[in-house]
Amino acid sequence: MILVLFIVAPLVLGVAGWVLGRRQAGYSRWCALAGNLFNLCLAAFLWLGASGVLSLPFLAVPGAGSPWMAEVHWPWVPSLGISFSLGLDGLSLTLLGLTALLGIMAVLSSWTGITARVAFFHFNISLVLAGINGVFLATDLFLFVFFWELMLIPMYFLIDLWGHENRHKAAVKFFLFTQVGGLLMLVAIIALAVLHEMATGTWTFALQDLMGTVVSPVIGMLLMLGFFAAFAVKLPAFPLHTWLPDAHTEAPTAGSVILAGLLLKTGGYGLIRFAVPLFPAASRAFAPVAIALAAAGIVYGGIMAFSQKDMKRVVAYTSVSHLGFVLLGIYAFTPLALSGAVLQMVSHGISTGALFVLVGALQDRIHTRDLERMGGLWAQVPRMGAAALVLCMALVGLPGLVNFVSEFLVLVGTWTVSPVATVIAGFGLVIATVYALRLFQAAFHGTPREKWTLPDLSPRETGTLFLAIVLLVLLGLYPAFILGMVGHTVSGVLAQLAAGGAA
Amino acid sequence: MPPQPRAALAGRELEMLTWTWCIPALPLAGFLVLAVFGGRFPRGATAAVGAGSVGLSFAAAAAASVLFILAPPAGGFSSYVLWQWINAGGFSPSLSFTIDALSVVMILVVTGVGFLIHLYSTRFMADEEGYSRFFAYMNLFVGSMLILVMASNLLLLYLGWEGVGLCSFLLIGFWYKDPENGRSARKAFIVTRIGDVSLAIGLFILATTLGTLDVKEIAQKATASWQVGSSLAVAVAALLLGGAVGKSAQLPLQTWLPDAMAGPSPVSALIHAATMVTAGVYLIARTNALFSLAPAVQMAVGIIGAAGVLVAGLSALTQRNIKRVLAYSTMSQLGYMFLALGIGAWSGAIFHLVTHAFFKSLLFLGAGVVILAVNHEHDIYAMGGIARKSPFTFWMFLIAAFTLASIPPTTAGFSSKDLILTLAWQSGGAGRVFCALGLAGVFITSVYIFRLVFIVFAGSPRAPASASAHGHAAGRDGTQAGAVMGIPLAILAVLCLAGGFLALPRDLGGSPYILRFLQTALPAGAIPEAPARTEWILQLISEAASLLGIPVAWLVYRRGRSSVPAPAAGVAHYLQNGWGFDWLYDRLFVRSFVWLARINTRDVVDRIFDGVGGLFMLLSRAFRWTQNGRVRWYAAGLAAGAVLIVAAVVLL
Amino acid sequence: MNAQDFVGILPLVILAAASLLVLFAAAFTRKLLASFVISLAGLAAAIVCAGIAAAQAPFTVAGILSFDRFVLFGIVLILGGTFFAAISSWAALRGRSEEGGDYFFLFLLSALGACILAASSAFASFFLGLELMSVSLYALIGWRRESGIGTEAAIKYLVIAGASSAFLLFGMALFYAETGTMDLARLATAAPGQSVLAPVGLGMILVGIGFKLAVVPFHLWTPDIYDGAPAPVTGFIATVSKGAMVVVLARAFAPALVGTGGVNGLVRESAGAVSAAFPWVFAMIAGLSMFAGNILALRESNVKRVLAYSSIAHLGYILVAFLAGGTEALRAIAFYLVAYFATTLGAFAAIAELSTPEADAGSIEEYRGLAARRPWLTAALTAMLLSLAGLPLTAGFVGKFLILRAGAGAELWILAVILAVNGTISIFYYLKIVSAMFRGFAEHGSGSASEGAPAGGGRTVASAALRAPFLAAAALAALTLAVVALGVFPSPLLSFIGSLTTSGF
Amino acid sequence: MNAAFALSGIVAVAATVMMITRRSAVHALLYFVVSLLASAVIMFVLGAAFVAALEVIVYAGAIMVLFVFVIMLIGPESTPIPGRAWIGPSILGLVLLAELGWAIAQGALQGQPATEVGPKQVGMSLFGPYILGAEIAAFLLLAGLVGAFHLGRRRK
Amino acid sequence: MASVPFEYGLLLAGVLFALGMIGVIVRRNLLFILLCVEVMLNAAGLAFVVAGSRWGQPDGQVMFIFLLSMAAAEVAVGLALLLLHFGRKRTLDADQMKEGNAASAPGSAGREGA
Repeated sequence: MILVLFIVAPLVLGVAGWVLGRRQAGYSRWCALAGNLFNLCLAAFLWLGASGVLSLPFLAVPGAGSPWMAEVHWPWVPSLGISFSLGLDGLSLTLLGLTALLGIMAVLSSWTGITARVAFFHFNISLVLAGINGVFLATDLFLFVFFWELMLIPMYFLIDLWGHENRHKAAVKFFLFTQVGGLLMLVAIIALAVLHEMATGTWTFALQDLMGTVVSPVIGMLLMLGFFAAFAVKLPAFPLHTWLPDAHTEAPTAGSVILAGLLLKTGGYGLIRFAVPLFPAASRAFAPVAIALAAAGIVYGGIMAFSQKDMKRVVAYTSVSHLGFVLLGIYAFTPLALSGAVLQMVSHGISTGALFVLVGALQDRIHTRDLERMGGLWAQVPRMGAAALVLCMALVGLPGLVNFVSEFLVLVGTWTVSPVATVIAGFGLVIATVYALRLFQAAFHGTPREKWTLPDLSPRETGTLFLAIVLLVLLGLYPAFILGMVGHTVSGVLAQLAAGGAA
Repeated sequence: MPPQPRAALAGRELEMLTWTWCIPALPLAGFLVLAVFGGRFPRGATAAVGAGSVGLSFAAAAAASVLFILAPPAGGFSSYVLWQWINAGGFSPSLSFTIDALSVVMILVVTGVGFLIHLYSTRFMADEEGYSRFFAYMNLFVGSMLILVMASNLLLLYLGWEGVGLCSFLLIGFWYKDPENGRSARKAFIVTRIGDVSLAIGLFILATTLGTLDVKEIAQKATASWQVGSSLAVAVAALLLGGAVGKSAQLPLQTWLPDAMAGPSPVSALIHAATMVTAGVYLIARTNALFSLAPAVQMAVGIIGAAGVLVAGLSALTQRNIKRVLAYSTMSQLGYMFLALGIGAWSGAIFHLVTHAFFKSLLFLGAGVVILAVNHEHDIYAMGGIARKSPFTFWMFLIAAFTLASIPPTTAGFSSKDLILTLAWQSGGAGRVFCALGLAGVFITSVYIFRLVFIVFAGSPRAPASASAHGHAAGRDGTQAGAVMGIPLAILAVLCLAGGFLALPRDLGGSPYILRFLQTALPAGAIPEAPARTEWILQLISEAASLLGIPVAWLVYRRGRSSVPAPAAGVAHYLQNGWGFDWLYDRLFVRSFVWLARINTRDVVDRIFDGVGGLFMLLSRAFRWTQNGRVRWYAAGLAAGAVLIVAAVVLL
Repeated sequence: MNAQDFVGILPLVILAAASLLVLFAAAFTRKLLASFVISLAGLAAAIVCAGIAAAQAPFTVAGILSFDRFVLFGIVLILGGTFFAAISSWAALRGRSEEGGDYFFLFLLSALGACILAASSAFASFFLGLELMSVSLYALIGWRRESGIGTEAAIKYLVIAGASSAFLLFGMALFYAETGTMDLARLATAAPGQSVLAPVGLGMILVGIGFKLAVVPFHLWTPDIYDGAPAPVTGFIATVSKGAMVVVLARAFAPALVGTGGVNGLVRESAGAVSAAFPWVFAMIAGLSMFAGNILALRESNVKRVLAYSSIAHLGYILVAFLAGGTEALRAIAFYLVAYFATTLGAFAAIAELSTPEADAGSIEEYRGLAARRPWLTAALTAMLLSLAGLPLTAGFVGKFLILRAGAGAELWILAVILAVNGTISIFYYLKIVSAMFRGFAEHGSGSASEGAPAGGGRTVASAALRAPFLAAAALAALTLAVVALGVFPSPLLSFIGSLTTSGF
Repeated sequence: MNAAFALSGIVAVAATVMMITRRSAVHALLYFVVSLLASAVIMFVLGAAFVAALEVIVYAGAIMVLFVFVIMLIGPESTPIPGRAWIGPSILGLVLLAELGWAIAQGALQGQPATEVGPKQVGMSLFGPYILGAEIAAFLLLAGLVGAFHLGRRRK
Repeated sequence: MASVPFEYGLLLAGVLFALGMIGVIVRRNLLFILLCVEVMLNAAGLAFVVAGSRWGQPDGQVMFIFLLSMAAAEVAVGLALLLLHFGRKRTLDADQMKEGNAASAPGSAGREGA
């Protein structure tokens, strides 16, 4: 029951903000902010319960019997076996917290930047966040697809309406890429349900029920690929990444934050929650390919990031590179790597989200993202420079920041599976250093190429970035905070995998 | 590392040393303070925080070491866990510090020399902008370095390892306005990063095969489970060595160090002479167990060291930039340390590390004064006659030079280098070759350092050094180093003179205190058992070599740079450019990578997808003609459809 | 014809009566309102009576009409569609009220024809219903006498319709000559099979059916006619005429065409089909229609033509379910029809709102920046387009889901994947329109017409000035709500459809 | 095989061919009338006297007269049609014809006497089982009428 | 009456039908096109009669009558449209009827969208 609030709160407040905002734009900002704050508190509350600090009667102990700490089951379309089912476990809780956090960052980052149709803007923000929360909670495959596609529309509007120069093309590209995958996944889901119906005679789209479905290797592989297509596009995995630079670059700051911080995570989440557990055997068979793609993506993204002039494009390609670690970690099928992948989702969400906030703040000031027109900005905006420095170090994967922990775990976990991929990925770390240093120095070091006069970070921006940086450091020194929370999910997935592999 | 097994008896010294976390914490705290409020502090406050934090840290370190020496803990070390760092899938490294002989020595060096250099910097940097930024970085460095040397597991060590790398990057690029500095900084970070990745991969193997990264456990488990020369051991050792050569600027990853001189002199003194570059040596000494298991790799260490001694020494001969001379000198001295490690003289290497920290930082600090005195001129051929202008600096520099050339009465360099040579000789086999090369290195060393001394201090001023322009930084009259800068020099000079007594050769009536002390942490075999005769013979040879170097250097100085014969000039030029490693790497890696990036600026994969989209558009256009608005054509479509359907029916 | 029969066909009777009443009324009053009200009332009454008649379904009337719950459902759908199309006709008739009588008369007759077609159980009624629908449409398409496009569209439609009905009739004749029966119920059984004459006849009947459904290769006329006809009439053609044909196809022809039984990957085994060829033919038609419709629409810049192409694709989607067969498929078709009706009618209602009595808002230029001028209308049209694109929160999503489910249930994997791919292609041109409507929406001064004022000139601005009459606005709102509601809570409708027992496949 | 059938069949085909190839609308119309009359004869031969009569009266009579009116109103002369324009369509038509012919030829060509179906029977069934159809046909004609009326309106 | 294999009747109808179809596709004059449509319809009617006579049922003729009425209605509307069209365009050339496409396609520029 309480889970529904995660979805309802942003919706209600989003609508409220839209209505109120038509009179006085400021209201919509506050409403959007309130929605996220509420979710953050809710997540924190549940977190305390899950970690045993509070004893919440409605939170079950995960692992025992049901993998869920809390569930919701409402009939939706019974005739089709579709139900409105939500389930909460450590993984979803972590990502819900992340969503709320980045939601706050997104709203704050566009506090002054967005001046036209403010109400509608924040309505879309709230809507997309609600959709993302739904994705992180849904345990009914139809419901999942429902939310999955629901995220697209407001995000499309965010890019298409408030984006930059080539927003229209980028928006359509983003939509089409995601849609291809989404529809293939829909076909796969339906096929799975049909096979399940043929086997058992009952229509159902519930994850737990479908997990048992026995399918022939070939069919299993095809269906798994259907799922993988959707998630690989979202992640994005190497050959399917090309929508991302455009979308990230053209989206407004808040849009980029949500895209990089959250939407990409839905891909990784989907792989962990659905693709692998539903098709263990096929996933095992497919793992080498996925690992190869991941390694390729890490290096390719790095090289591309180095070659870009547009600051946002650089960051976008770094996402390609870093999400490669997630893919790598997931398909290594070792507890270390999988934990690392989850942690990487969080760390990348925070660091890249913050980086986009920073780039956005910079663009608001000098109205360009062209690195070749910047340089020597440190003298004028030391605070911004310091923040950029820390975030670039996060890109590098500097120990002390959580990014290091996640990448290290992924690589350690992968070593036993594929030393080659590990070494290639390790080489990716060197490339990361190259592009991160270039990004930082090109903007803040050297001599100014143009006469910029720009104010340093405002308190609001400083607060936003400071929050992110503090989190990066704290989690970097005590990642157990998250690793402990997702432990059950990780072991559950691997157990499912082992069982499936045996079957 | 989990202290459970020894928990029972370890209670007391745990009680005693659990506060040592504040040794790294103090500088880090200083960093935080400066990073957050530094901008608003007056310079005095900044200096107080910057230098003070390190001073306190030094005090703490001293106290800790005193306690440690008075009441050595059981097993020669005491570790304690701050908190569990990572816990995933049975892999659970913790944030834990170890105090043992090795780390005691290291923290004393780091905090002690570090404090002196901070003190020096308060004046040296006085008229630089970004004063607080400088001290923030410096504090962060000291903190990271301390974490590095105190870490009880390799993951935490890696944290410090990367941290010092970052600080090195930041401080080399401290004067960020000059893109050249930025380039040097980037180069330093990236090149070392290559080594770091190799180190990281080594850690992966250790973590996956031994299931732990705790140094002590690794030592136990590795020796227990791997036999000598086993492929795993070799692989791990080689990978660790990769990390070490990166940090310590040894072949083949040495190219970054000369460029790193772009940073302020105190930085060069602290990071690129005394502490960070020795981290590689420390790492190998720390993980000596693994290297003992991989003799081949250990031999490689020695070879790299010996080669480094000569390669760097020869390059140092031909440099014109005062700091680059010292940089190459550092590389060659580090070569000695590697050489020592290569023959298993762990303690010897550490001893030379200590003495080197003394004299090399003194050299750099002295060079700093000189550079201020000649108005930020680095070209030695533009200097000269400094001795007359600032005798104090001259004497300090001279002492350091003698120490470097291991000439009495200075003891530090003499005893440590002599120790290494002796051990190399007595280890026999390749050791004798190393010893010979080392002796050659001694000669080269004294040549280049005295060449430097002559060119810089002797003769008459070549460039009009407007001393008054920076007077207040270099002291009232511009000829004497100001007190604040002078005191550290003096202290270091004293250390140079007396440092050798930590382990004076027996035949000179000394006793290897520090070696014995280190043996509680490092394997034995560092104290020469060779008959005294070989020992003093070697001493004679080396002394002869270094003394011979002085007149040679005088000749070189006399003939000046103009009248060098053409072929020699070519060689000189080649040596001056560090044996062309930079040139090679630039062609081999940098340009190819940049080229690869440039050609694909517009993602080729994206083009493919655009192609797919374009294909559909093309189809759309291609079939547009079917919609030509002609009713006859539409009717024809109707008829055709009918024909096809009927045909299908008739045929099927 | 006894009383019971009479109750059964009461809806049709009421419709006919209403049409005549409209004609008479037109003789007395020039007021548009009169005929408007009468036709709406008639349609409403007919709907109610259809509900009543459902009580005694199934039953047959005079041997040539047979009603079951599915047919009556179809009839209600047809009448409802006509109802909304009639409402949105108001804009098209503005300022030419003296012609309203003819208009609504033909409108109702066309609906009557559609009902007869849907309920037909014999060649005769099938053909007559079809023709009644078509002949009324000729004049409706060419309603704007002064518009060249309209007249040309009408002529094209007339010629092609005539030719296609010639094929239809000839096919019927052949079938009759071979089997001696003209009873749709006996299509599958009557064919003796030793001769191919009956299947050939059936094949030629397909031409007529395919023309009405506008599927490849009988689709060529669609864009011109959609473009030329007044928006409400286009909506009528897009929904009612096709819907009626789909109903009769699914109910009467399915057994003969795709038969029943197993599946062989691409198409159903033609167990019981009159000819093994038909399943393949339908598979080809479905696939080609999906691709042709979507690909042709990609570069189209006229909204009405875009909708024409998209309708081709949508009929292709429906055929996938038709090919799958079985009760699931029938339900999928039924739901999809509802969704498609609501969505398409909504879209054309919106277009009608933007149109003037003289001409419709066609070129995409006229929609540029619409959001800033008519936010609510834009919202409605956006919802419709997204539903056509099959995105969630809309009926289209559920419909597509059901069809995929039916297809997968019959293991029509290839067609299912083709459907998915086409679903993606279609997004492109729907989004093109949406993007155009929201162009400049979030830029400063976007409130004024200066932003995104159409290059097409002032007409759209004028039409923007015209405020929709309350009823049309309400209808549009209702349709939008329906589309969203069906997308979020499909359950009630699904369970209702589940209750429709049918003599179909 | 009946001579009248054969003869009128030949006439019908020939007349139709002439009709679709004429340039002058009037000629074409006349040829079409001829073909209609011929087919009327065939219907008579097949024993469908009633529809034969209707063919002559309604088709050849009423409907064709409409065309005559139009031709009188606008007297169109169509442009000559290049020979190659015929190729494609003719092939299409011939293929269709071949298919039909083959399909028809499947049956056994045994000639049984065409049973005469008189007007009475037709009337009985038209106003018996097909009564509803007759009414629909009435609406059909009405629709045509109103449609034509609307299209024929003068714009006020 | 005479005995004619009904196949011949169907064949004849088929020939007429094909001829009409050819005409529709070939002729550019709208009037001719309408006429050819009539030919096709008439052929279909003939086929109905033939079929009816084969089974000795009146249904064939009934269908013919329906067909006749439909043809009448269609011709009426068709000719009205034709007059309207001619009144505007002064030509009956079917290939000139491209306004729909012309209007929606200003060159092909309009179609290059997105």
